[in-house]
Amino acid sequence: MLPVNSIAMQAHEQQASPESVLEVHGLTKEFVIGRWGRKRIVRAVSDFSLTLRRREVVALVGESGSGKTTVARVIGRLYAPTAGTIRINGEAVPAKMNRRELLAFRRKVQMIFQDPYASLNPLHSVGYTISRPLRIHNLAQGDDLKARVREILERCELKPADLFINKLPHELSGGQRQRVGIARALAVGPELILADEPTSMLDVSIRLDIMNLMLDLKDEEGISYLFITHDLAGAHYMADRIAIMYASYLVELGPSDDVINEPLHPYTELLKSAAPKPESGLKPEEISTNYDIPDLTNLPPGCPFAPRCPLAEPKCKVVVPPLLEVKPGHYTRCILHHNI
Amino acid sequence: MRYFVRRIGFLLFTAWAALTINFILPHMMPGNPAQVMLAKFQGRLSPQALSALTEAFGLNMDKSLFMQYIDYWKRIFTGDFGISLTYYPSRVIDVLAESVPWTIGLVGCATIIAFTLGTLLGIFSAWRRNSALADALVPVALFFNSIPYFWLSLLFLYLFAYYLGWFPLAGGYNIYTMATGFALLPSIIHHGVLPLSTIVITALGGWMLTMRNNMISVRADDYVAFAHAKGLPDREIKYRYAARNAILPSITGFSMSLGFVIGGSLLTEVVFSYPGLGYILYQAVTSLDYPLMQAIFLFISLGVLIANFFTDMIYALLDPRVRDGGV
Amino acid sequence: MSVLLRVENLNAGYVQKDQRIIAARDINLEVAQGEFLGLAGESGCGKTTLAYAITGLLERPGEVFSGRVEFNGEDLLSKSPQEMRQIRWKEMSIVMQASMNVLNPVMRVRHQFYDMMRAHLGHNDTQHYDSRVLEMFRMVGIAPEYLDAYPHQLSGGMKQRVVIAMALALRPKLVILDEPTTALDVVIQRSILQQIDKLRRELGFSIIMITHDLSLLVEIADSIAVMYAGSIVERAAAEELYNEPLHPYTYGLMNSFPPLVGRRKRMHGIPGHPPDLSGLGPGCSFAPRCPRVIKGLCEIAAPPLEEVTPNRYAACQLYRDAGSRTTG
Amino acid sequence: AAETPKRGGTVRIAGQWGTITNNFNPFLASGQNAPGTRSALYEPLIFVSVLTGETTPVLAVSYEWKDNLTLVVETREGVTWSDGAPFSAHDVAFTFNYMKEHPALDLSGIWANGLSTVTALDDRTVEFKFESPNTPLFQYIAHTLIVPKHIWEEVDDPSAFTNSDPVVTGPFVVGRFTSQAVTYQRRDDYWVEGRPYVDQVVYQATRSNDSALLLLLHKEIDYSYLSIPDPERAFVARDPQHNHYWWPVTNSNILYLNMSKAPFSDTAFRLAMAYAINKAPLSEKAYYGVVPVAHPTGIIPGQQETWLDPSLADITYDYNPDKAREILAEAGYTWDSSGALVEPSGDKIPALRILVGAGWTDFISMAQLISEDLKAVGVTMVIEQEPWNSYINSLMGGTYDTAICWGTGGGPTPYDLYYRTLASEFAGLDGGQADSNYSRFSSAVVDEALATYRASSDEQEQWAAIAAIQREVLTQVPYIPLTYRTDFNCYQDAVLIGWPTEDNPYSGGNPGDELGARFMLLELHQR
Amino acid sequence: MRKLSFILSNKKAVVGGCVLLFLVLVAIFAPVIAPYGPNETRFFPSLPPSREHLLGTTSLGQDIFSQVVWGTRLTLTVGLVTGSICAFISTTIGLVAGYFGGWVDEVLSLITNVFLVLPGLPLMIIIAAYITVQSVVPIIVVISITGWAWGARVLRSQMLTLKSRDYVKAAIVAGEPPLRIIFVEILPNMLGLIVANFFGAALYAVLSEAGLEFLGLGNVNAVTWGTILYWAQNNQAMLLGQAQWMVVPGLLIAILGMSFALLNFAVDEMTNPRLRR
Ligand SMILES: Nc1ncnc2c1ncn2[C@@H]1O[C@H](COP(=O)(O)OP(=O)(O)OP(=O)(O)O)[C@@H](O)[C@H]1O
Ligand SMILES: Nc1ncnc2c1ncn2[C@@H]1O[C@H](COP(=O)(O)OP(=O)(O)OP(=O)(O)O)[C@@H](O)[C@H]1O
Ligand SMILES: [Mg+2]
Ligand SMILES: [Mg+2]
Repeated sequence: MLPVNSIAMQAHEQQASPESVLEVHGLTKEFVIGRWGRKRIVRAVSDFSLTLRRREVVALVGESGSGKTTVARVIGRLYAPTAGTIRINGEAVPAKMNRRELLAFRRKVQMIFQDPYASLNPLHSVGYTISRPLRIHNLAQGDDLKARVREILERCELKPADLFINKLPHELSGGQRQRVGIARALAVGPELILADEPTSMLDVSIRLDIMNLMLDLKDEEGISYLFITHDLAGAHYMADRIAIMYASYLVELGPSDDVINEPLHPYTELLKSAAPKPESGLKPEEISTNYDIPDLTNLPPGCPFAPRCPLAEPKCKVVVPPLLEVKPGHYTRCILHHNI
Repeated sequence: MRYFVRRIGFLLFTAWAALTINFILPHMMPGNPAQVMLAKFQGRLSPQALSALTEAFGLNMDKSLFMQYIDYWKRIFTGDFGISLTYYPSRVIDVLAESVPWTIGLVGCATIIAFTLGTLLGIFSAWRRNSALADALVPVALFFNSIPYFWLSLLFLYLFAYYLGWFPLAGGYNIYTMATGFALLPSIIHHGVLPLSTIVITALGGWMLTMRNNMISVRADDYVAFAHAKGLPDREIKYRYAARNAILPSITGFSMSLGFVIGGSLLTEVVFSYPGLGYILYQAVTSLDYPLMQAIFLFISLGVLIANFFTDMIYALLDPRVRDGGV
Repeated sequence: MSVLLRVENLNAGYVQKDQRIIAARDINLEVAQGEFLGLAGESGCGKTTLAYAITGLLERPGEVFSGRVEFNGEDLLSKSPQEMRQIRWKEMSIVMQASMNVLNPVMRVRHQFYDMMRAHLGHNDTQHYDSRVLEMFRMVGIAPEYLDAYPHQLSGGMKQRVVIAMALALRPKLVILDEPTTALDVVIQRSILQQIDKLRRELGFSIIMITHDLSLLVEIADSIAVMYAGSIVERAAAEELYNEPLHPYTYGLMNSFPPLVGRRKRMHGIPGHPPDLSGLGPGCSFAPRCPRVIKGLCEIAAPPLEEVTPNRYAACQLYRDAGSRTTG
Repeated sequence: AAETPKRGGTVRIAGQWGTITNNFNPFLASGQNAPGTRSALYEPLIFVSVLTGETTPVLAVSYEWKDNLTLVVETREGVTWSDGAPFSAHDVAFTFNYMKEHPALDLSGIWANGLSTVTALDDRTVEFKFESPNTPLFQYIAHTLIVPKHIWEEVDDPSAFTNSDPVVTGPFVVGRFTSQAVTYQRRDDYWVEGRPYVDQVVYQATRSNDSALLLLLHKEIDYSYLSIPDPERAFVARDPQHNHYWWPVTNSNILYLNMSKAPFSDTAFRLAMAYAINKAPLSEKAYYGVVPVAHPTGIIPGQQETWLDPSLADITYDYNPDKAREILAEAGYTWDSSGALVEPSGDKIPALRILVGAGWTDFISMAQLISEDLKAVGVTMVIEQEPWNSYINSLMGGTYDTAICWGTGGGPTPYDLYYRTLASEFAGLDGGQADSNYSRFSSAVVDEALATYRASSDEQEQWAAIAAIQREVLTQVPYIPLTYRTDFNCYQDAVLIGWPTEDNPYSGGNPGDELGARFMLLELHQR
Repeated sequence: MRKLSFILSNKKAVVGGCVLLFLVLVAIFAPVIAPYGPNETRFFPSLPPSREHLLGTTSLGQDIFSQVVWGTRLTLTVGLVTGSICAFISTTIGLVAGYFGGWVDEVLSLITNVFLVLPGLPLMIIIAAYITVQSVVPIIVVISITGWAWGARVLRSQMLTLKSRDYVKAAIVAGEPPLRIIFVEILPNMLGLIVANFFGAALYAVLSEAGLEFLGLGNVNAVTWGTILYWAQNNQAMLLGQAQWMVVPGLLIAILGMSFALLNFAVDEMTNPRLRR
């Protein structure tokens, strides 16, 4: 097995899939918190690299605060990256964009937000919300605009569209709101949608509806998703590949079934054992209960998971291991697996 | 500790800004104090006195504004604010020393009483929400809060002091008594009741409403519901849990409002001929008494700032989150 | 096992502008000593309302309209607030939904414990308190030094544990956990539940745990009640419910959780969305979403919760014999 | 009346002093030292009444102009300072020379106006020698408060000296001081036999006129120098038996016209204005009729008998808007279609401002009435209120159009008024500050008459000079006197009697802490 | 429609609104309502209330009722204009500081805090003393200078909350330009607060104006309730049995202030769901 570092990996992947929609490489994002004199740096994302193919869904799973949202927001250009490059359709996204470039970028990359109650402006009607992107990007005018809005709403199962077009968010149920959120993202015909926990605030019975809608759109419109969730089962349901994050690092990446069935990283293992899975027997396995939330302003040297890892060895605490391909298409950031 | 340092930083900056404004403002005023003084005598002084006054006031030296600014700072640091022109040749410090204690006493007591009473009423009206009495308190408080200070003072003066004769008409204590020190206290209280009560009445409502709103918000907070669930007695929840948290925003408001209260009390003082800063400021302004004006404004600003600083410290004492630099 | 809590025909809800919103409707429930009962249902179906009605915490505009709550052989609803206050926490405690925020932010954890103990133990022996608190801390796995911390100095999981420690400190007979873990990470969530369950076995109290995560309940609860739109629609032992859900809603709910392991296959949740409690019709409230709705029947009459097979209850026309259907 | 007055009691006086400073330095302007300094403590040589022109010797027994350049004053015998030291002419000479040494003390400008030396010829005689004749300066010399040489010669910086333990010749010494009230105790060894009658005087500081009035109404004080808009109703009517006021006229309220500006530079315009203003309502509305309409010359009633030139008696400027229009029309003014006045040059006269002090209710009332009156001749007036400092600044700087203000000078003869308000030396003619001639009026006739008056101590000569000025005032109209201006003595005699009144104006109408008030303190006694 | 019924269901808003509306109408129709001009001095001075002079006459012979009616105009103008100016400054500063953050925020917040701490009335007195007074404009300026800071602080923190809302993020992702985000997405959601702030500032303005006029530092010539009070006080209205001259304008100030305060409070209640019952 070849030990490749992340740069090599990216080169490798790029060759393997010329159809990549998104290539992220070495992405790092730091926040400065505090004011005057007591500034600290939070490294929310460290050396994150990932390639997304057309019509592919990659799920990003990790514990709270591990940096998932930040990844999506940096890619979606809500935050400027501290380091690293992002390519869309093979073209590098410049660090500074003028309005035209930015609009072009936004046409390709859209987002769906976690909280359907907060992501719609309470004062704007559904019709307004959907029509804005169309107008901004000059995709439709006048009657055409109305027709397009209707079409998009119906596409998202908000039927009859005329009923919904004038509604305000507070008149909609949670599931309907999230559909409006999806419709808004869909309006400009994007190639990539960054979905940040789009189902976690929804009622259980409705979650599947939304996931199914997203899957349908993927197939029909040729959209790729970066699907962020903390629900491993949901990730398994949605995604072709799963990426696991821990304390700002991508620690495992591989095809869904591989990651679920044969997890490589001890953290993935832990996640799996903690997730409810009645289908594999009603008595859950015991998990270790000692844990500490990693402090992103002050990570210990070495593998960030080492303090919690049952398998940790002294060498784990020396350097952060690289993300290496251990099996075909299955990467992990764990030294224990890097040794042959 | 960090919090402390930051507050100090803010204190210093604000003090600098206040002091600089304080320096600049009088210099933008037209006229010359000697002229003003002369004119005040309405012909009883000879016009030649102008040069005597100019000399006496030390106005005849030409200095650049910047140099004056530097001097001004020197004076602040040495605590020497120079000589007052209206009370020439008294030192500004002495003039202030006579009046400042009165204002501090009046405003301090009034604010503390208004704050305590208002806060208690606020707690009551929030806790007993939907009862007729508690709800009726709201419009009443709003009304009192909208009354002009000085107008209420006048009404009280005429009603309680002049027509009913329950309280003295003017001054801070009985000038004919030979008592000094603590023996003077009853007289001071007797003279203070009216000015104090007008300030209390007009300020009370604000505190009550703030506290009421905070209290209502806090009541819906989970820890209050949890305290109920824990089976704590109602009183304990009301004070130790709800009020304890609800008072925090009031405290911020408290420090911010001191400026208002002092401002308002100036008018009250004038109406009751109370020996505080109010009239002195008015007089200093109208007679272009720069040194006095500057010192008063400086004093009020610093007073407010320091009070601010202390309330901030109290806030930090009461709210551990602030102390740890969160929020 | 003896019955600890018995809820009979309980109706509770909220009064809004002279209109009653019944958020818990005709609830019948029994919890045995030492039992772990799971209460599952979607957001807004009345789970919290029910829990509050049982513990006497429902405040204006909330109200218990009718019914009976019998705890340890005593009728709770006829008790004065004073008496309820004594029973609450000492006999039954509740970990509230937003337990991340239930600690008073300006008070040290220690004093929050003291307050609670002083209110119930009637003395002020802090030494005695301390030994009890430290014991609880040990049980939930928190280092004793956190006793003097302020809530904001604790992580979310730790706060949750502190609250649980508080709920158990007076050795109550019943602990109600209202979605104790929703805001938490799966790993933390699991470890907390694990600990609670261990304590239950050690101390022998009963648990009612409220959640919308049916798959989690199935794994840890003894028995499960499923609520929909204010009513309990099904009640059974956890295993039976998992293996053979009776009510179409339960069935749909089971199918809304994709399995973690095994093959990926397209699943379908429950189409439509839960009804608004203020505008419920006379019929079965699940009827509009039900794939097995009996036209002309389900919309007209709401079926009561009935024993279908021994110890299995369901409220569904499908499981009623023809006779009772027409009379119902 | 033959009864001997009762002894004992307290005179209680209140005034708007704000805070009383612990300062009994008599060289300072009043208000800067504690009230009472100028009446209860220190004494002048001679008191000259503005109302009557009469002189009353105090520390002097007599005075004499040797020629118009030498004044000899004989001082009183048997006067002792409150520390027991005897008073002598040397104290007097010291006081004046001390002022020469410290120009900041010379508030009446004695040394700047012709005085050259002051010497004590012996223990009882002081000689004042002048470089240039200036007899009107007598008033200022007479009113200079005399300080003890043996105390003050040690004082290096007298203007900063607070003199907190004053050694005085006056009837009282300082008893108790606080910033709110100062009490003076009667001196047993005072040089006037049997006086004062009262044991003490208390000066109480208030912070508004209102407070003083209320105190007076409650009889908590006996006297206040108090300007009340309607003294009859607000004060006397509350207790007609005891509440009294004596408001003697000492000055005039004058409408100054800024003659350095058009249209006021035009005599016809000024003349027309004088006719266009109806003065009777000013007195009625601004002063409730308490203060009468002023004489067009500005000379106050007490001096009219002596000084008015009968040949000018027919120039009265009685209200006559038609006459005003006539004068204007004659001078070439026209009116446009809207009735607004247009200058002979064809320019419309813009809205003219009347400057008053902000919040001076009497002036504002007058200004409002004047602006109503002037509408009738097509002139729009707007009232401009400025606070004290900028009001004075505008007056002196000549940036105003018209302004209501008092006569800037006052004294026992009209000379003082005319000198201050009309002498070109105070008109700021070089474009600078007009110290007191706010109209910026300049007339060779006036200047010459003033000089004549100054150089003379002959009454005939002086009368002729004043008459010449009167003629100029009446024909040139450099200002328009509106109403008189009074002093405001208010008192209640429930406890104390012996107050100065219209019939017995012994105090010269002075406020309670001015030189004349000394007589009042000596006269007052319990009922 | 919904909003309107909501407002109508709030008793405080209804009372406050009605009072304000009434006073606005009085101000607008002052020439019709007032029997005489405010500065007409042709009546007998110091008359007690009668049918011809509902509130009597001043010592200058002006009809007090007419003055009060006319005074409504300027008083309201001062209140509303100052309220608007304050609301405008607070909104601008609060929005800019909150939205752009960083050093812009640091600087603006610092200035805001300084203005909060500086004692308002003394500052006003000093400023007012050197502005030569011709109209009520200086008064408005002076009050505005000292009155905006509180609102700016509140609005800034509101901005911070709203800025982090997902719908703002969504608007950015949709490609909305910043100004449109501030004004179309965020501002309307703050409207309640801005309105409350406006009423709060208006109350402050009315009271401050009265205070300054009372000291004679305003334009005593303009007819406002504050100047009527001033004149009443200066003419010893209370002593001369003319209490109505003093009481009525003061009461009206309090009532106008209360209508502002009620509206402020009501809007607060409406925008803060927790304060609703
Ligand atoms: N704007 C910001 N400023 C400062 N720190 C931030 C900011 N956004 C995120 N962080 C920090 O970065 C870390 C990662 O946050 P992020 O929101 O990306 O995590 P997440 O994986 O999405 O968590 P969750 O599951 O709770 O949504 C956290 O420690 C967070 O406190
Ligand atoms: N104070 C209230 N006034 C009126 N209706 C209320 C009130 N509180 C709750 N409700 C309504 O009662 C119903 C039940 O609420 P409840 O909180 O019991 O639901 P829940 O099952 O606990 O939901 P969740 O899973 O979101 O916690 C909901 O429809 C809610 O809208
Ligand atoms: Mg996130
Ligand atoms: Mg709930």
